[in-house]
Amino acid sequence: MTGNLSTFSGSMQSPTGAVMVIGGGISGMQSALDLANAGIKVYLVESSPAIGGKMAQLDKTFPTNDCSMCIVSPKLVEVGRHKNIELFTHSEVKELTGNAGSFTATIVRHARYVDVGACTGCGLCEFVCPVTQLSYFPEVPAEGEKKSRAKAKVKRVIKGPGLPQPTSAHKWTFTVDDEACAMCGMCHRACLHGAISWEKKQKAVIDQAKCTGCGACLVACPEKFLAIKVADAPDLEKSIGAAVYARSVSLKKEFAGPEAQDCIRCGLCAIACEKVMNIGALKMVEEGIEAGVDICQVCGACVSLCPVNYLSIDQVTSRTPRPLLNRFNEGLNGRKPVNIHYPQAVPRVPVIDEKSCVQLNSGACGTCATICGVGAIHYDHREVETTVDIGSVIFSPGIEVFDARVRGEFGYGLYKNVLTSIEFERLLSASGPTSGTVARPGDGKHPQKIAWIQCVGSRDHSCDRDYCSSVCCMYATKEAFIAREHDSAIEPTIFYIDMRSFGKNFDQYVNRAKEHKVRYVRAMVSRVFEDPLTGDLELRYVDESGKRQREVFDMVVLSVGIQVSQSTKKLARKLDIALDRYGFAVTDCYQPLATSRPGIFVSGAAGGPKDIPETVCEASAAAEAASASLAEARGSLITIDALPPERTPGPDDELRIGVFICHCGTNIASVVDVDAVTAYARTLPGVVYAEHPLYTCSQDSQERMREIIGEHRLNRVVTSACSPTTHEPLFQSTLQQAGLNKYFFDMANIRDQCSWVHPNDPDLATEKAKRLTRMAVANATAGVPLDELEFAVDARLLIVGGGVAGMTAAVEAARQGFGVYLVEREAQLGGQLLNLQRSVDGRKFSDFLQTLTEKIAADERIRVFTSSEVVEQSGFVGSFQTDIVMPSGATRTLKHGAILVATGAEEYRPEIHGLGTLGHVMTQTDFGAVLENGSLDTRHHPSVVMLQCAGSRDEEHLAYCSRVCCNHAVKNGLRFKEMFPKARVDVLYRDMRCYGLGELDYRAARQAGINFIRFDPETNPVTINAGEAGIDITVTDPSIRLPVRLQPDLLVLSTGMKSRDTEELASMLRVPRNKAGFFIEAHAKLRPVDLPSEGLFMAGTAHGPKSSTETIAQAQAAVARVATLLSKKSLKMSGIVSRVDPTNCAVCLTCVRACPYGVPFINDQHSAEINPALCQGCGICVAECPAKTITMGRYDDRNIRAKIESYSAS
Amino acid sequence: MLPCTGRIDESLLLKAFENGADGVMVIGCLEGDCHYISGNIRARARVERVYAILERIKIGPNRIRMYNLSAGEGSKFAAFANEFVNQIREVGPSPINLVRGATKTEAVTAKETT
Amino acid sequence: MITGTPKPIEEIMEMLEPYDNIVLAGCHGCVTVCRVGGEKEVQVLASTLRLAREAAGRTINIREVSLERQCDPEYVEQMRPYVTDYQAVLSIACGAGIQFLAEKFTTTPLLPGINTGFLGVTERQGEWSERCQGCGDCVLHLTGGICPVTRCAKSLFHGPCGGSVQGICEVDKETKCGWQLIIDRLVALNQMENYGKLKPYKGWNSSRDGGPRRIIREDMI
Amino acid sequence: MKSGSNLEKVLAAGHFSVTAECGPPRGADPDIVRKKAAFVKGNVDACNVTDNQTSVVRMSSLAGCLLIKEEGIEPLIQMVVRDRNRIALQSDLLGASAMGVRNLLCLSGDHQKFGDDPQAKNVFDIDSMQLIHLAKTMRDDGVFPSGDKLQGAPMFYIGCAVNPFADPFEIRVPRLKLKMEAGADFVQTQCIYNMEKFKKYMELAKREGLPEKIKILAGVTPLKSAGMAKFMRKMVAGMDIPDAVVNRIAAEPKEKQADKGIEMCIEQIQELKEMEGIAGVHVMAIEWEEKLAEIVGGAGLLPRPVVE
Repeated sequence: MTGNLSTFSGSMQSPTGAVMVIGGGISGMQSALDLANAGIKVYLVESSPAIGGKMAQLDKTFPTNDCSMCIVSPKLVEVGRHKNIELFTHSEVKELTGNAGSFTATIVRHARYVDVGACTGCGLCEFVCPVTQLSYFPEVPAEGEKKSRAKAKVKRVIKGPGLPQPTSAHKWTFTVDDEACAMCGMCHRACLHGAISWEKKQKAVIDQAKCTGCGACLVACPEKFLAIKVADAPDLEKSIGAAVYARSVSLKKEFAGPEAQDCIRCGLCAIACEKVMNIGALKMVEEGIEAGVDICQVCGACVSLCPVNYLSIDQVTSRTPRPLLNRFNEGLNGRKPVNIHYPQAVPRVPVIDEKSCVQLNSGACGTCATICGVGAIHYDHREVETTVDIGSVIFSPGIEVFDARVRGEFGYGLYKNVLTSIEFERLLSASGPTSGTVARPGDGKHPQKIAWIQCVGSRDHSCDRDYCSSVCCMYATKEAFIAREHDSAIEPTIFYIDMRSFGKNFDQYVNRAKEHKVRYVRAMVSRVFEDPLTGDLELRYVDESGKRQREVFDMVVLSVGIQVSQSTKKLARKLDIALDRYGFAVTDCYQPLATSRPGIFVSGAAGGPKDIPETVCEASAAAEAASASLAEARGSLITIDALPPERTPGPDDELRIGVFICHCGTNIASVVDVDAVTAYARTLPGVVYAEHPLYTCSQDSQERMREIIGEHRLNRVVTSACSPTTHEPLFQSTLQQAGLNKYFFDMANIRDQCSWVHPNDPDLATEKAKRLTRMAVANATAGVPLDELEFAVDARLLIVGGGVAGMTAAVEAARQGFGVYLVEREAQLGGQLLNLQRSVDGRKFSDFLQTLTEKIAADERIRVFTSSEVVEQSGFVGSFQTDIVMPSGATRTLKHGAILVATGAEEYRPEIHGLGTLGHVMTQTDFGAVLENGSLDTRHHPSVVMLQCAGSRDEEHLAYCSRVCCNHAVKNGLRFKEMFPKARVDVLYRDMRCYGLGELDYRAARQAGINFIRFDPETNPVTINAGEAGIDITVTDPSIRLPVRLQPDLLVLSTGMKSRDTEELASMLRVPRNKAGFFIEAHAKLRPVDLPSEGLFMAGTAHGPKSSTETIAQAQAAVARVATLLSKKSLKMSGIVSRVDPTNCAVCLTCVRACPYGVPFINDQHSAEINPALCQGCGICVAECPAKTITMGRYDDRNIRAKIESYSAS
Repeated sequence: MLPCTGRIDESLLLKAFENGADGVMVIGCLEGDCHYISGNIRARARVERVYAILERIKIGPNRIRMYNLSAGEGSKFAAFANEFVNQIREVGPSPINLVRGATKTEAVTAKETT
Repeated sequence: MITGTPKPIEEIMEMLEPYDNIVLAGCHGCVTVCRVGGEKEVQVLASTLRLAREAAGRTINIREVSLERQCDPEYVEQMRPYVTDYQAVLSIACGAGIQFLAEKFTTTPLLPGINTGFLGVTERQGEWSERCQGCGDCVLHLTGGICPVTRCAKSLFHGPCGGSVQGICEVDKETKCGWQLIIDRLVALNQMENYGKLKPYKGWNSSRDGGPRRIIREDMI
Repeated sequence: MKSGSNLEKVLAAGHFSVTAECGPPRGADPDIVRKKAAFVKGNVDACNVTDNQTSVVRMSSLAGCLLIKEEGIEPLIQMVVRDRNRIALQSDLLGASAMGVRNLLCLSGDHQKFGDDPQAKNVFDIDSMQLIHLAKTMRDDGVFPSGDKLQGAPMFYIGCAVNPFADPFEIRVPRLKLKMEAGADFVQTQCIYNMEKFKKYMELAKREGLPEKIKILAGVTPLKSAGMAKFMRKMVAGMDIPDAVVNRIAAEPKEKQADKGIEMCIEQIQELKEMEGIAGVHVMAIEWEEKLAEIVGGAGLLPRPVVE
């Protein structure tokens, strides 16, 4: 797989400075952000209606238990708002032509029927849409033949508990239009209250006194006359559908209770069926409602509109209802045809589902279009094709979960209380269908005993899923863990084969889970049986002692593996990239991101199973790989909008505040009296202008806001609308465009924190909105302009450590066009790889190192310092200075903009079992060398025993799992077996952690006759006597449950990886390391190669044990992150930083001691000083300062006081 | 809204009470999960100091409380808010307000962005 | 630095009983550093007092000020223009500062808001400990740089007494035996011969037993 | 003869001396002292009278001394530097000597925190070491420390106390040496239970040649019960009671423990008697004076010798 080597030489004419990223999951988003932030234009193509992917569906994430949505949503927002990322959601790539550097892609935007530009995501359409089912639409009439409405033949009267009680609440007024009345008397017959007087040849007259406003007359009056006129119906001007919805809502407020109630004769069902859905299957009769069950199209409107839950769907039809299920919630709850993918979706724009939308299929209804305040709904949308020119493609469509129905013995799909793990995630999620309560889908009961069955669709040859899905062991542990957090009564049990917690801090996580009463049973479950009465589930399995067991659980969660979807495979064919038999993109272990087609790179699970951090890491790496050859075109296609000069307000300028109170469609306005709030705002001191836009955030409103700021010479702006986290940046940029400092702004959240949480108390909500607005105005009044410090960036990178990570990073950074200083402690580059022999696919590492070394030597942008060490480091992101000592003993100061720590790790060599003293006891690395140099006696076939975890997962040695040993042992074992087919190899292991596609080699090894014997330090320890005489090993083989004695010629120890001595470096760089001495990343999930301090990154085994391939990927990832900094001429710092006023500084050191980032220091003017470039803006020092002489941006005492004092009306 | 509860200090919390608050709830990240490493721990200490002060000057007790939440735990936030408001209803309006003749029970909320 | 601890609020309230209009004066010196008398504490105490007063059904007007130092006449004078507009001054500076104010503003009652502690050092943020009693006759050169007068609960010159157990003083578990410290240090410096000598009776006249002390340095005047 | 006290004589004559102690009452009733004196009489060469022991206020030790003197017991006045400055100390020394008290024990005194007036101000104008020196200069040079001449020098057999078990162990002997040099004629030790450690202490003392220069009276205290042993071990600063000792008395049934305590005390005294460098014992039968005769007798130390 060397297809991409050509592009690595970077020989091509004027590439296109743009990249198409396929897939909007965490992988695609990360790639897109890294590219866009490094000056590359991005087209992000996502097939679903919104970006976010699988991660958005997860509840919490291992091993930190971070809330998944909380950590991903900032990324969603950033991608959504990024000027240089063009989003194509609900879209697909149709075609890709051209070659690396200059492709042309055709992207199809499927019809969404909602204008993404205009829609403000208020979600009103979803509320008013009455449809809840997939209708049985009538055949579209053939050409010419006019369609006629079916007449009901089969009728059923739906009776309630008692006789209908007519209501005249929120009554519409019905009158007869004399002009139109044809005197047919249908209305007279329809009226159940004798309110309509009619004689033959007489026009009907409605006695308003008797009329209850049920609208039976309206329904009855034939279409050709339409003589009944309606008045006093709110929203009727919009549409009859809107009016019906409006009345239904007001009636619901008044009548709805938890229980179904008797019909109140509001008549909305019949009116909706007749006038909105144009079906006419419902009619009001004495005892209740008469349903034409044969003509009912089962749209569900009557049911969803009924204010008293009198109707249920199966009563009104003879057909089987087909409820619309929420895909995002894994079908655990319902949805409407018009549907916003999920609450935090980006773009927060609904899609109208062609299959179920009534308007699109029968032409009826169309209510949503009439209710939309910005006219964003267009039923005439058709799919649109766009072609884009790009230099590279990143293929990250992600994966789907295995279809558990294939493993019939577990009863998924048959037994209600058997769920998949992803379904369980939704159950746990606070924003999920049960809003976080763990309940059985079968009966809503709270389950106590829950079983997780591992490897469903993983490590399973029978269903062609031989690979390991890598994530299930951990997510099952997490789900069990969190389930108990939600409900401590839950007793989780996890049935597993090997516990593959191979990642950083994974083992501790599993141990913590055990402490939290999560039970682990090493057993394969053979079958699940349901008790049809209780819905409980009996599991059958064989325990470790070999006994058959039966155990009953309330709920079973299948830890389904991950797989490549058919559509992804199709797409791959279109893109002409090679996939393996399972559909994972084929890559090269030295170029883990490169696919078979030059210019196309893969990232995330599409290249093989992996968890979030690995995916994020690969995503950055792919961004790097995809952009390296485009470096010369960097910045050619991106847009930077120029801002007008800022107006500098004089000290005694009068206060001129503008206030914008947002309706947010009806989100706010339906509860809060925005007129009142606006009027109130006008009375507030300093307010010279106030208005209430329908949508403050809509394009036109923002344009208007800009004008108003100029017109009214506003010097402060306040908006009372939605969440600042999502919308503040938008409003602030509008201020800047109007030449106003962006900190002359404050925002009150009167939606999420007001109208949404107090829907039933409009008056108090309005008062609260006034208060929030008042406080925001006060805060804006106290506001001062803050300047955002800007400083130049030195476009050079310092790499500490010249192993494979450092070398790869050096080459890639140079390709990206940055200068590189590569500092290596040893005399020779290569690091740990110098001691290793061959890659997984059998190529010699020495060759690979040589190519790298040559590239480094050949590139004048890279300066290498061997036998040199870092001794001093200062400065901050963008401009660091680092002193190194060179072999000559002289120190040299290097200036650079970023630092990459790639100090690596080394093989652990404990003095156990005679290692180091006995010739026939060696480590896997030694063994690799022995296999290479042919020093083995080939005459007889030597027998080998490999001991796994010989030093890892052992408090006395390395407490953690070294991740690579299992694969290393399998690799050496296989190679050994090739050389000596008759030789015996036994591997003594605790858990074989051949994650991902490594499982395939594990399988091959077993087939090759390598014997795997599981031991356990506590319950089944290995006894080893190794001496000059020979090696004598005894252990019990659990598979045969008999003790075995082994006397091999060689004992090979998998000793694991230990961190290098980086204590000094770490303290110099002020970056943390964990107990084991590995560096701690800025965020375990989303910033895997960033160090906590700005401008510092890491790659390779300095971060934790990993394979050479993973190391290469991480090195590329780090370079991508570096590029986001070094590609910029200058960096802007937030204006919200702490500043010390030296006049009152007591030099007491309190701030110096309090700052979690060690930023404040005492300067030579004998005052504390805080470098704004380093300040993180938390404000801890401001609060601690005993002299109150530290201030901070817009969160100063002055501001907070202003808010507190304005809390209660003066 | 503050960048971090680490920003709030005793003088500001007391200001709220001077300003007629019957109760103050401070809501920070989960402990050990602070976006700024240790801000919420410091905030807790300050809240405890103010709690002690209020108790001694016969305004407290139980009028100030620190809660910890992770972002997106909206329902939990609501639960906390209700719990706290009920707690304040129990202890009744602040003596300050009784003196000033005010009676409405409300809680000023210092909330942290996460 | 001079350390101190806040007075119990009840005690301060009692002092303030007669007054409704006071100045609350902080100091930017030692008491800011040891966090009992700086600007922030002025604000916290002022709020606390206003609240306490209102809760008790009375209001109090407090002017919040922080002087650079309350132990220097020039800074103290800064208060003169307005001090007479108030019934009393509550100072949260050290006892020296408070007395100095009292001397300067003869007609205004001065009230202490903190209890002045000792001449001490910062062990860590929020922890201070005593090092010197200002006895006026330093012997640190003989005692390994550790003061027997301050660090020994009995100010012994030939310690330790029988109450020293594993380096802990009999007075309380938290206090190290000063003499154990001295001896450890003398051993480390190998100056034990100093220990073996009988020391002359201490002249306490140079400490406050000689009456209030004064330092006059002609060369500095 | 420095003081001509009986204790000095007995020791000078090379007898194995015995001293005991009796604490004055917390009140003004002299009969309490007299009652205790009755138990002590005839069983000792001198009897310590404590000075507001453990900072608990009691009848002054000088008054106590006079009371037992009336009963025909040779008093040994204890004097602590906690409560009196050098002026008061000097005048009390003169007074005591004038009233015929010839034995003096110079102490620092427990910190007042342990007593019934923990808020009292302590004095510690001079320390015990300096008090020894003060008494010596007055006795031998006949001058006040101020240098003025005394109208009649006080006559004292000057003693000091040591706790061989307090920390740091290595300075215990040097410190005794220092007290000797300051002017101490004899020393009474803290009560001993850990004989091993005490032997070590004596070894060091002998290496310094101290037994020749200062009379060492080993302190013993009979244990009333295992409970008392545990209490003292826990509560009394610098009290070192080996498990062996505790176990031994604890092995007895409750009612027999007192007898066992006495038995053990006697054994101990006999062992001390045989120990080189030990000039006598100081028996502190705390609130158990009635057993004194039984103990001293049991140890074969009765009758007490009379030296002219």
